[in-house]
Amino acid sequence: MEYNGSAIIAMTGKNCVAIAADRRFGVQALTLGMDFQKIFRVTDRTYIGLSGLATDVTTLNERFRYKVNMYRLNEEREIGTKTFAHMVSSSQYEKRQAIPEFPWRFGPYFVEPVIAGLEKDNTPFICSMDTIGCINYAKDFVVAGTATEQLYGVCESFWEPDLEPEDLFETISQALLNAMDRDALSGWGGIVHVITPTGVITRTLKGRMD
Amino acid sequence: MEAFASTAPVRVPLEHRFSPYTDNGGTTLAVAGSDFCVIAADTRQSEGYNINTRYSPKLYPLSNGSVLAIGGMQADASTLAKRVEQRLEWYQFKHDKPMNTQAVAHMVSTMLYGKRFFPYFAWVTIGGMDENGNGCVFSFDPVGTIEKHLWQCSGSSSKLIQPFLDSQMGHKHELLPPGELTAQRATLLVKDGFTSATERDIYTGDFLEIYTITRDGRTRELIELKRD
Amino acid sequence: MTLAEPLPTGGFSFDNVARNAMLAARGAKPPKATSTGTTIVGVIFKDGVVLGADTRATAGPIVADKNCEKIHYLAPNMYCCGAGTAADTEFTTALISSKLELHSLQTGRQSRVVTAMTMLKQMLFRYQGHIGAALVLGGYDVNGPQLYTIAPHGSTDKLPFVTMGSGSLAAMAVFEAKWRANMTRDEAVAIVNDAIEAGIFNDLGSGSNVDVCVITKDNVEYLRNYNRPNERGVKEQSYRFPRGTTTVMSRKVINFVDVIEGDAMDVTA
Amino acid sequence: MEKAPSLKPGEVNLGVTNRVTDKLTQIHDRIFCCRSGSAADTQAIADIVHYYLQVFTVQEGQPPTVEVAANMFQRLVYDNKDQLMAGIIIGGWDAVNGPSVYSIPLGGSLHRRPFAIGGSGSSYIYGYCDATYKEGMSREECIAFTKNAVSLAMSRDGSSGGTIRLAIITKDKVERVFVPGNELPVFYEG
Amino acid sequence: MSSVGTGYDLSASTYSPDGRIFQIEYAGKAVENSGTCIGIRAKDGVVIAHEKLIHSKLLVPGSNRRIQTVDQHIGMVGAGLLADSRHLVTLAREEASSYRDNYKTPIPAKMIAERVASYVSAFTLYSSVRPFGLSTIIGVMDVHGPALYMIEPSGVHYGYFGCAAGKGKQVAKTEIEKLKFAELSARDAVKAAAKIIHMVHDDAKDKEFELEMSWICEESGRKHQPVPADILQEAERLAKAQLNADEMEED
Amino acid sequence: MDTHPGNWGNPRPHGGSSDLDILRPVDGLAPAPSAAHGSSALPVSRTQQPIVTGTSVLGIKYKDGVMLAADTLASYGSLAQIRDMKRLVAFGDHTVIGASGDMSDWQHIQHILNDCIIDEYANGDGHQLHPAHIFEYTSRVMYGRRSQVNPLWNSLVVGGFRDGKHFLGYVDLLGTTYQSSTIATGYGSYIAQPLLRKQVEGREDELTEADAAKILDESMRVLFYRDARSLNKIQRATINPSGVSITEPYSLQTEWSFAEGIKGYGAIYE
Repeated sequence: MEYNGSAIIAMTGKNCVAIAADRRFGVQALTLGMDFQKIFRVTDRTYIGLSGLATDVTTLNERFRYKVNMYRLNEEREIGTKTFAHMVSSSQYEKRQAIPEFPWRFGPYFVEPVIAGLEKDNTPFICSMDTIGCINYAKDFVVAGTATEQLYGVCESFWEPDLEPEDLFETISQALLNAMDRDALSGWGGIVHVITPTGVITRTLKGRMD
Repeated sequence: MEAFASTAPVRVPLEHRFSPYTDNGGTTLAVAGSDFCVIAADTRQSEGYNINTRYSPKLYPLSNGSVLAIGGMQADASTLAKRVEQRLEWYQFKHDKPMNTQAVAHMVSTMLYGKRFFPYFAWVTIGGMDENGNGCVFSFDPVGTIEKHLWQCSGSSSKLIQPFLDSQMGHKHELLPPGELTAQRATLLVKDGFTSATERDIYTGDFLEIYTITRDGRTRELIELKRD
Repeated sequence: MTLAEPLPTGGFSFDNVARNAMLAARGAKPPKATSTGTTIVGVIFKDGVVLGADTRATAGPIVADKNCEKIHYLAPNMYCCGAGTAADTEFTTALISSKLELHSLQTGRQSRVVTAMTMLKQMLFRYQGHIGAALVLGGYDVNGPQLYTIAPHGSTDKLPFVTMGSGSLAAMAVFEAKWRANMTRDEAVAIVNDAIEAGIFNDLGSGSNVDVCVITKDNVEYLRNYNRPNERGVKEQSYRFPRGTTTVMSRKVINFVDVIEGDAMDVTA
Repeated sequence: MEKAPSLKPGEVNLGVTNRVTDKLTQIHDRIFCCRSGSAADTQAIADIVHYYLQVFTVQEGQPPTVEVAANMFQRLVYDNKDQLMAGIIIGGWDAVNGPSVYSIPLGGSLHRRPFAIGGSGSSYIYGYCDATYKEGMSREECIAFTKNAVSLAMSRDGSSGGTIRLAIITKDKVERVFVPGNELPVFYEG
Repeated sequence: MSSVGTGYDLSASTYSPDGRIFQIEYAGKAVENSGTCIGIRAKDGVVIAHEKLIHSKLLVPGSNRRIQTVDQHIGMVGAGLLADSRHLVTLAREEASSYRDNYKTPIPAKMIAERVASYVSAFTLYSSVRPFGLSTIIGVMDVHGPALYMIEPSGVHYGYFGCAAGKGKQVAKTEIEKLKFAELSARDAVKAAAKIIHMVHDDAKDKEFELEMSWICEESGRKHQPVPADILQEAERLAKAQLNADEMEED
Repeated sequence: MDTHPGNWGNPRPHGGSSDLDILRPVDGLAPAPSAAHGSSALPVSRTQQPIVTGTSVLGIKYKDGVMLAADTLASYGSLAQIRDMKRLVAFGDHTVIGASGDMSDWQHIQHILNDCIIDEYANGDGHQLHPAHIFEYTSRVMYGRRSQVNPLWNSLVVGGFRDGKHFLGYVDLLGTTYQSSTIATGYGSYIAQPLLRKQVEGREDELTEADAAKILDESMRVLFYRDARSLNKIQRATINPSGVSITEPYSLQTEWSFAEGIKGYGAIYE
């Protein structure tokens, strides 16, 4: 987890959700990139943030895209946010451990996913998972990455119910920026997606570059 | 990676049946304003998943008017606090005036470094008024590195509260100009910082003890936090 | 090179094992899984079984979930509290639940609690404790109320009152001090509540609310958040930021296009 | 190694088994000890206490009490517990307390007991001793108790065996009893 | 004094031609100037009493106690130089404590007396030191029961049923000799001691005095402690009454 | 390292490493034994482990004083070796200390404290150490020894009452101290502490001596049920305005009847 570093949050608002991430790509203390994508579009109304080992982030994104596409082809409909979350969870737990003959050989992806989206009826849905797919449903916010503790601290104070999309953007952005500053392994700007029933607003944030 | 391994210190094989250290959890926090200082800590003392007691103060009001806040290992903390108080007493006897806060801070730094090879496991913060009547806060790592701060949080919830203070006291990442930080607002932020940390950090809780230091003296406040 | 590798059919996969072993050897720390420090309990009373759980999930010293559900559905007449590695309790109970459903469909009868217990213990034993699930299983079947604990290694106990998790000792103390045979429903719920509260207030791994589940003949009362002794206090002030506080570098808007559904495809023969 | 039930009433009765060597150590006229653990350690300690008691007797002009001897052992074992493997039983008669038995288990705590057993075989005979011991046993009962206990331990403990040595310590004299390996009390051996 | 001016009295390490060590004898004089100390060994305890002369009215009553505790079961009083007495008590405490450390039992009477005595004696052997100007009375309760010892400046020490030192030594000894030790209880001994101290005190010649008295007996829980105020007052009252009566008789 | 009293006498579960990163370099910098002890790098083993141990001690405050309870067992591993160990001992007329952990160290502590009390007694000014003084002294002894990395392997509960003031404090092998209206050491901190807190917290000024005795008896009974290193022979110490009293060892009524109905561990039916 500490190998690459990341900070990801998802928050609910009034009929909207937001998901935000930092943009750093680094190997331990060395920063290699400032525009690394950690949040991926799953469907119009569902986004997934992947924090953790960068190679797994990329791999899993592809895997989920594949699975979501297969779902669309098989079912002739878009996958729902909650359904997608369960799909991610099962994919993660699948790697929980190896075969019973060698049960001590653990093989998870080193990734903690965060999922945010709107359900069919526009109710906000967010959740996070540990590396082996235990879903944490929350009504307020979920966080992941190396800045987890910092994010918990600020979100716990900043978040309040029924924020409008514009207010939600300010809250999630301030939470992300202030948390990142106290985590050496994440930062270098941020990206925020606010998902509303009518569309998605994506903004990039100015952050400290040190 | 390989380079890391080879530069690692060569360890003498010590038998590790007894470690003289433990972590008793908890969080301390201090804020320096222009004419005040707020210093706070929760009062939970824990060991593993056990709560030893719900009220074991981590704030040590000193005879010179400052307050010492120490988290980490309680035994080291209380020992250090007693030694500091003793030194203050000697100073008072010798010079017939209380030691000022900066001097206390530098003395604490020396005392911590004095045990560099068997450090106190203590996260120390000192809050008080400086010679000009401004609030000042110093914090230390266990081996005596000294830093002067405007706000500082250490202990088990430090990572949770510090960015919150950065935002609300430092107004980081805000385009709009910040207002003046008053003692009232600082106290209020301290309370919210702690109630939020109590939600998410299992080692912080039970009571919040706050000392507010101004030119007029020191007041104490005790607030209930969640006990789970 | 395969363009699209087929999806796995189920069960555990060990693709990453060699890769992770390499990473571990190079000094990468294995990630922390969410665990439920947890106090879970069960008690048999005159007419059934009462299960109880706290609702805190932790990742190290941090509370990952303040109000998680630890009493899992197994079958209409059976519920199961889980402590230990959260994902394991979740997936193990889900797996056994689906097996029980199939079993019940095949036999045409309501499943018995021993059946669930045997399935669980055999699965956990097969994994030699590496599936970190410590369970309290309670239910009502043809043999009346049933209560078991199943430890991660697959051992089971059958007792009138049981506790599990990091708060088990605190909860057990309450049972040892107050338990009586043949309690009424309300007495049983009260003692379960007290036991869970003992865990919540004395064990740092347990916290937040009390969930209770009362299972009697032909009835289940799932009392989610039966007791909420740890409500968050009101914040001193709101931290809503004025709009425009944050510096934005770029902004992009994707507006959803409303797709008007056409006429349904004619699928008549 | 060895075990040594020692009894209190009227006399003290110490027993030890070994193929041939004598692990029942006389520390003073009416004070004996049984040693378990490292032979080197316990012999060194016994020698030191023996010496101390000689000096003590000269200084005080009277024989030491068993208590004093036990306290000397205790201090040596406790102060050097990191270096030692020593479990010691002290028994004897003195004018102040009459017959008394003390036990010093591994950590170096000191306990006055009505009877004490120690050594590797002792865990096999706690049951026997608890069931059989009575307060105020006669001399003959006492000897039988000790002998039986030691014999039972020997028959179950692979590390004990050989012969039994007893010392019967009274106000007037110390009697040593030797029970050869072929004359041990016999119990169920199936 | 025949020794004065002979030159044989300048050092404790020098004998006079007739085999005396004058320094020790001078030390004895220091003792004789002191308020009287007595010790009585009763059948169930030991009582120590001291006639504490009040040399100034400015002194706080009850201060400058001469009877001191060495260990819980040992009391000690020295007739002679108070500073020497304090020094010796410190030594005795160390001895008692070290005995406890070694044997985990309270030091027996004989041993504490012997050790203190040998220390005192060492101060008679060297030219560089001065012998203790002190006769020390030690009262003890040990496993063998009550015991009473007195150590003189020379280091000699004996066990006693009753002993006295200081100004009124002779009179006190004569009085103590009249007691029947085999029947005497600690409470009786308190009364006797009070009477003796009052008797030896010379109202005409001496200043005021305070009666200091302690005991170690069954009643005090085998601990050395001051005789409780009520018992002491009663004893003093009786002593005074009796002495008055005796005087009347004589008149 | 797990020095928690709850795990004394148990096999070490796993060698979990400490999270105290800042303190790590110390190990590397510990004096190398090479020069003094030849080239063999033998482990430094100045520190022992508890051998003959006592289990939990409980203490509570009540209206008129403080009450402590402990059983009389000293265990050698799982062997119930000494069954009449005095683990509650009075120091002076106002203080009782209850000890869990290593019994040889406990005897040592008693000796040290008695020395201290005799010193104080010998001053002869009638002053006796207050419970708080004895507590402070004890905690300095414990902290001093931990600082030599040679701890006295105990958890102690100091209970006292003097001049109308209650005192109940805890100190352990690391020198960790706290005061509270309920204290439980060892296994008792898991089992008994929840019961004590529930019944005592906030009611310190209402509970009578009889209530206190009942609460402690009940907790000791539960401890006897669930602590494998406990014994149903307990003592209670009461410290109130009239001084210290420690009961003779006594046994509690226990309840086992429901066990008769328990059959098997699962699927086996008769």
